Amino acid sequence: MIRVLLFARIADLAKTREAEFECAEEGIALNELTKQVVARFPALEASLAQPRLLFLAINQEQAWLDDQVKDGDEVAIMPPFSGG
Amino acid sequence: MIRVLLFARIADLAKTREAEFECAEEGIALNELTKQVVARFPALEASLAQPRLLFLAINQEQAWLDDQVKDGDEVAIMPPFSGG
Amino acid sequence: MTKAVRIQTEDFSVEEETKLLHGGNGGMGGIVTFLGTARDFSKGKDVSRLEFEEYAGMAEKAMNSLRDTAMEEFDIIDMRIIHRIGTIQAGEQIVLILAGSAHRGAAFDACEWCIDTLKKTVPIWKKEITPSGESWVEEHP
Amino acid sequence: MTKAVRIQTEDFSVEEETKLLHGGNGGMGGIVTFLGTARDFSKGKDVSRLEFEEYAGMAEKAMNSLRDTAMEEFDIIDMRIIHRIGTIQAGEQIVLILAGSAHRGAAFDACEWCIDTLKKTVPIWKKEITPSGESWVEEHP
Repeated sequence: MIRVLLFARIADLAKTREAEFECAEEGIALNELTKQVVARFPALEASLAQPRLLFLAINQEQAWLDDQVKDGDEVAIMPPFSGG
Repeated sequence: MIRVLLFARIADLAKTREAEFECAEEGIALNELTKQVVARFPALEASLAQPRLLFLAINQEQAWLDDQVKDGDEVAIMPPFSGG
Repeated sequence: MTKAVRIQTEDFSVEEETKLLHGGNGGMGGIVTFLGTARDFSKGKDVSRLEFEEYAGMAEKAMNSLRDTAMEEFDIIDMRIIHRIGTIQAGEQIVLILAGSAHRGAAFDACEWCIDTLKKTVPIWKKEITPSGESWVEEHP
Repeated sequence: MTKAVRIQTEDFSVEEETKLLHGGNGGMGGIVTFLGTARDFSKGKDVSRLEFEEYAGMAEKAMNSLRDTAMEEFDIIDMRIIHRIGTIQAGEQIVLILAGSAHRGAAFDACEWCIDTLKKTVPIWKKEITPSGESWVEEHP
């Protein structure tokens, strides 16, 4: 199981802040996982089509689309930050 | 009468913070006044010999050695500032 | 409540944080503080309140690493970073960064670098609530 | 006691001055503060206390003109400058400068310019009292 966390505008569009996805034993590229996320939440299609406007993390560390996600990982899909 | 105010190290050397000097009707160049100050307070000779290390003011406005002092003016002879 | 890096819903005291930073450190000659407050107007619209959301865990980790980097890169003695989340009314305090050093230049540089970098690297998001609706702010693509 | 530019013997409150600067000004999004404190060590010597002397009248005038210039030259909404004189023990507060603006860059620039320029242009002098004697500080010829 991979736990996917969504934040701010991305969470609003998906109408959820969290979702779980099956994970093959060999893991899955982050790029593939985001396609599954779009398949489940079509409202995210436009946002996830522009990944350079997103910040991705695996287990709370910044990650990129070609990084590999393993079973049990926590993945975060985040819009640009606006703290401060 | 010209009122001369001395500050910090300059006042310590002169052992006074204030002195009065006679003033001719036509006034006096600040340069001449500082000579009279040295004559009365010889301990200031070395300090006043290096006027670029001093800050001078007439009536609380920055002044230079060739500025003219009038009767009734307040003149300040100040070492480099160290506030803040 | 006295950790040097915190994310919290409650307000903070500038005075208290300043005293905690100074902490009787006799070598500290200058403290530079940045305090961010909620403006009541943004991009032509009245803003009645803000709502801040964080990625719990990662946001605090990012702020801690910000402080670690600042302590290494700048000649400062100590730094504190406090960010509020949740609902913040116009006029209220949002974020506080304090940098203390022997000489003031390093504290100015560290403090400004810290708020600039916080905005780009800490997973916190701001929503503006205006009379005409709500919108997430996304200024740093 | 609430004038924006003051020279005083008594201590000041960072919190109070911050509130006075903000003053419910809804357009102020960032406040940058410089707080100077008395170090207990200077140029290899322990310093037990400082004594500050001013040119009464001219010092406050110079600080007011500093504030006027900063308000003209930088895109800030307000500024406050408070300097203590008299005896200040090691660790105590000496000077406080606050700059408030809509966007933080101007407040950082104005605050740093103000303390740099204050040191050069305001007739205030500092004497350091160490175990081995007293000496006037003259760093800006």
